[in-house]
Amino acid sequence: MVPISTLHYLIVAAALFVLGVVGVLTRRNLVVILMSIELILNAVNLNLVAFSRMWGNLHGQVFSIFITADAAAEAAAGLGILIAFFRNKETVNVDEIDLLKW
Amino acid sequence: MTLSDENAANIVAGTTQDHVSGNDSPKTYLDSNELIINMGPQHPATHGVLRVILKLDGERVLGTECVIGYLHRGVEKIAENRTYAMFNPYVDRMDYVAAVSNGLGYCEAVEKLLNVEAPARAKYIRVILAELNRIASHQLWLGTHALDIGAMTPLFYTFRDREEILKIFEKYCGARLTTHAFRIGGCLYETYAGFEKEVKNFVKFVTPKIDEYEALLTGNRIWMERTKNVGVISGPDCIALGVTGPVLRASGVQWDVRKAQPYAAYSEFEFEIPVGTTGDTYDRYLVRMSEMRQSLRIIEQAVNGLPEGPIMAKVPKVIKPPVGEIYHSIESPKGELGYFIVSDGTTQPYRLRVRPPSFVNLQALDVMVRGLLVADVVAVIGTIDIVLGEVDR
Amino acid sequence: MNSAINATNATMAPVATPYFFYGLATLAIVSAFLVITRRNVVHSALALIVTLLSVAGLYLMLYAPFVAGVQIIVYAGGVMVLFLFVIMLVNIDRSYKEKRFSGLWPIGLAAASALFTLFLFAFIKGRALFPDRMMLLPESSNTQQIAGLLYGDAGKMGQYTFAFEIASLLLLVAILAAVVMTKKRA
Amino acid sequence: MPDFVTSYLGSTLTPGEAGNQFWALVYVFVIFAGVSLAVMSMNWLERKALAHFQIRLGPMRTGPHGLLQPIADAIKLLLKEDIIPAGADRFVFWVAPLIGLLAAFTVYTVIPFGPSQAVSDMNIGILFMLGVSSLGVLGVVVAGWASNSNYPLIGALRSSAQMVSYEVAMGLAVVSAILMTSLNETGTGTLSMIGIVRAQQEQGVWFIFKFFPLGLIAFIVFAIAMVAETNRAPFDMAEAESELTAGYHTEYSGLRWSLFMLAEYAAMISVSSIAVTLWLGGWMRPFSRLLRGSAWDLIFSLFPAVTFMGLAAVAFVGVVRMPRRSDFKVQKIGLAVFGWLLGFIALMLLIIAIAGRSNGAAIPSTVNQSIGYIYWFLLKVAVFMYLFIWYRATWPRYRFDQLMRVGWKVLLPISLTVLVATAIVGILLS
Repeated sequence: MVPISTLHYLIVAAALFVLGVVGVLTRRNLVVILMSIELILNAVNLNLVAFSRMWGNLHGQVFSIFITADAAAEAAAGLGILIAFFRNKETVNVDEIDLLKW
Repeated sequence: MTLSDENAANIVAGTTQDHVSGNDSPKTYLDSNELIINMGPQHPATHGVLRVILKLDGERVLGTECVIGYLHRGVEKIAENRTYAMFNPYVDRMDYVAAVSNGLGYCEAVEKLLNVEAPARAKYIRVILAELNRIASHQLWLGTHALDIGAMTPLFYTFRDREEILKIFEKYCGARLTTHAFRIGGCLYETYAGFEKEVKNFVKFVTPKIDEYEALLTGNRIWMERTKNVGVISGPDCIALGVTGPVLRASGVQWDVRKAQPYAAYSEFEFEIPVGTTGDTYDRYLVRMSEMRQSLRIIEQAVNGLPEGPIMAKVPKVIKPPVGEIYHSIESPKGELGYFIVSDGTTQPYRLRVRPPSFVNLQALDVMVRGLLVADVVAVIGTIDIVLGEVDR
Repeated sequence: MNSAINATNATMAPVATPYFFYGLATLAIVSAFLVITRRNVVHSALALIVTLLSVAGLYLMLYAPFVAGVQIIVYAGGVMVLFLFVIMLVNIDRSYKEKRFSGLWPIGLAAASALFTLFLFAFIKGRALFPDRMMLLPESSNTQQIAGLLYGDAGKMGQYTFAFEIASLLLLVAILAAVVMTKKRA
Repeated sequence: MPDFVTSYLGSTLTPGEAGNQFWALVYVFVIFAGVSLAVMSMNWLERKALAHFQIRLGPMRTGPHGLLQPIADAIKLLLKEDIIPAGADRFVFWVAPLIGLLAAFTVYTVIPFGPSQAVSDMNIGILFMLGVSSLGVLGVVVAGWASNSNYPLIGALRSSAQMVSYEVAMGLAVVSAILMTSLNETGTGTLSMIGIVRAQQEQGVWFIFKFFPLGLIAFIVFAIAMVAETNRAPFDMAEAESELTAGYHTEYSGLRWSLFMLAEYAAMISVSSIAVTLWLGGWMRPFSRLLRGSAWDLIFSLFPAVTFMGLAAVAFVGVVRMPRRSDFKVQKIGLAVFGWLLGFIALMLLIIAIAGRSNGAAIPSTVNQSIGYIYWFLLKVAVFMYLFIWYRATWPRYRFDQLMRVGWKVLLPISLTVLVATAIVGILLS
């Protein structure tokens, strides 16, 4: 069996990334879109950690920790928007977010 | 199910009592969906078969609607087809936790209608048993109330001590719960040998036990947090809703039928009416605790002064009260228990209406729990101290 | 559990066997697929948790135990609970009956597959950029070294200390944003 | 015997460190069986202890003094009808108890029962423990949601909010203990569970007494937060029976319900293990500095045997006090057998303790030492288990908003202050 190299991880990460992109582009439910964004961020994290392993230093891992913090912040703010939105429109459907102001 | 959820929602939405002050519906946290929850009739904390429809915003109560009648047996209607003496045992089945008080109220009401007075000794025995029953009722209330709030242990302590009271009842009249201890015109049974001693022993036994309950709860931080400022009701609100008993007294209104309109032999004893200040759950707890102590005082005085003499007044074999109507009320452990009897001169009452304290006090639930949390509903139901047998009759 | 054990003793022998990699990678991708296709949002969230945990497993295989731990604590334990909480808070019975995908889904799918092709193209063309070597990272002092980069060593400021502080500010802003937005306007 | 079996026997490493997958598996199975057994006996002990708090006897009929009650319960739960509510999400309903159970049991991988008595010593041990145990909340949330019923949903929302909030205070308390591990020459601390105990060993003080009262306060914060984290009284909002009937597992029955119970008790044991490891010196015996020397070692090594002897004596007293009636014969014999079993274990431990003292003895002294480590660790955990029962018997239940207030406005500031104070004191003293 081929030993696992960085490329393997990159392909997995690319697959996760693309799945996340598909989720963001095609789904209508805001919650799922937020979750797809988490997928994208995770794919990036995986890349960074794989690169960290490749170069033998920890900078990639540090970056992935920053991204994790960023993802947590994004989730908190995103879900806050979601709740505010749901309160006004009684829906979590992005197609119906078509007003700049209400 | 008698009501669909939609119906329930409508009912809940329209239950603002106009005569009750300060009853604005509270602001909601989030505009999340309102939740309609059926608490009961099968629920561990509704003390039987009470069904409370709660309209919730998250956990905050926006409104309540009590659905009662699951235990309705038509006691008042039954009375119209029974002779006065035959109906006597039925009243025990209303507030089965305080059967003696029910019987006392009924017998005195009929006596008033007949214009008969029970002999002094009978009155004293009645007082002793009624006060013992008040303690038993409060003990049961304390145990279940504490259990509702999450303290498991007091329940077992109170049941252990309540057992001693039930033993005295059993020895006196053969029954523990639905005693049917009194008859119209006095008592059927003379006290058994050693009755005075046993009652005195009980007083000695239970005084430290009440301290024990208090040691577990009164100073307990969690208990105080759970009960202080929970289910607050003001004195005027209580009066407007007709709430009586410890609930009324905890709101600062000094009203006790035993003092206000003395019946039986209560005018001969010294006791105080414990009164609360804030009208919250904690005050009601304290009021009931000191009521138990006052009851012990009364019992002690009554046993020491138990007069000799007959226990039954002269009552005709067939009870046929004169035409007329009478209202007589006593202070049952739950509050003012009244009997309104209309006699048409026959052996059966034309109409008998019971004013059950639990039923009236239950009305205050909505006022008390608006804006509180689900957990408080349980605490407040416990603190009103209802017995569904009496609510539904 | 097994992968954890294996990763721990990786300093002794590289037991990060391909089987584990393929297993975890398949799990991650399959559940990621489920995330974006399930109609029920709770199912999506559960699938996402599986993805996150298998990615954490991959981190362990990459000698990054601290990142894996952070992944489990922050993502699986924190963010996902938040997601589930919100899903339950906003009652979304209505979305069952609605279409799952927006009307533009073919375009989205095409764009995404183009992106994936681009990735693969880049990987194959730029093969030289990604050497096959895998450095052995000191696993047993991973946390300490990350701490050195973040906080600095022996009185010296770390390389990322400032960025780290900024990140905390970001989190603070996010908290405030969440509170402001979810609070009801009076 | 195969090499991979014998090679590990004299090792002072955990199977994980030694890379020995066979022994790792053995440890996993031993721990799984041990935790299951502990949960069953906890079931019995809780009912008995609670009963005696409440002037009752507790289970008395199933076996002598109800000793077989857990087994009877288990059989009952296994045979009960498995009900899935009509509107429930079947898959999620099925998977929810497994999530909780898996999270509760996975944590045991890193719990150090002794310096080498752990499945693995991960570099991120405590982080792993906190992370994985926090996954348990997912099971709770999802169970409440999948039941498609209002009470479980409220229970699930309550407990998710509660567990997430208390994790913060808990984590900060843990960090202040980890900070104490860095007070050595190199200035670097550790997250490894074994490393934390080693640090206490090197510094010669349990962290509960370190920087008095800072360690103690952090410990108390943790001890409160862990009760909330495991959803036990007085913080048992999620399953508050008087309000929400049974909270998130209202709709569960039979085997699935018992999995929730198993997870709850396993989680109780695991959080107690964290507390013991972080603040109470893990496997170390008390006064390991103060009372040293071979004489003290001998005395302390006799403790396990003495404990079992005491238990055996209690059993025999029970035998003597049984009514002298023929229908109690089976119970009497059963209890006597149980007593003899305990006595036999005590004898074995005694033999090991005495015979294992010299290095050349038939039983290697490492066995004796290992028994000591495991004994002290489990004894400390048992104290916490008793506390859990005691709390339940004594206190009423907090209300949800009060619970959140305690978590955010009391415990969190305290633990933050302790953390900062620990850091300052640590810098000043080093």
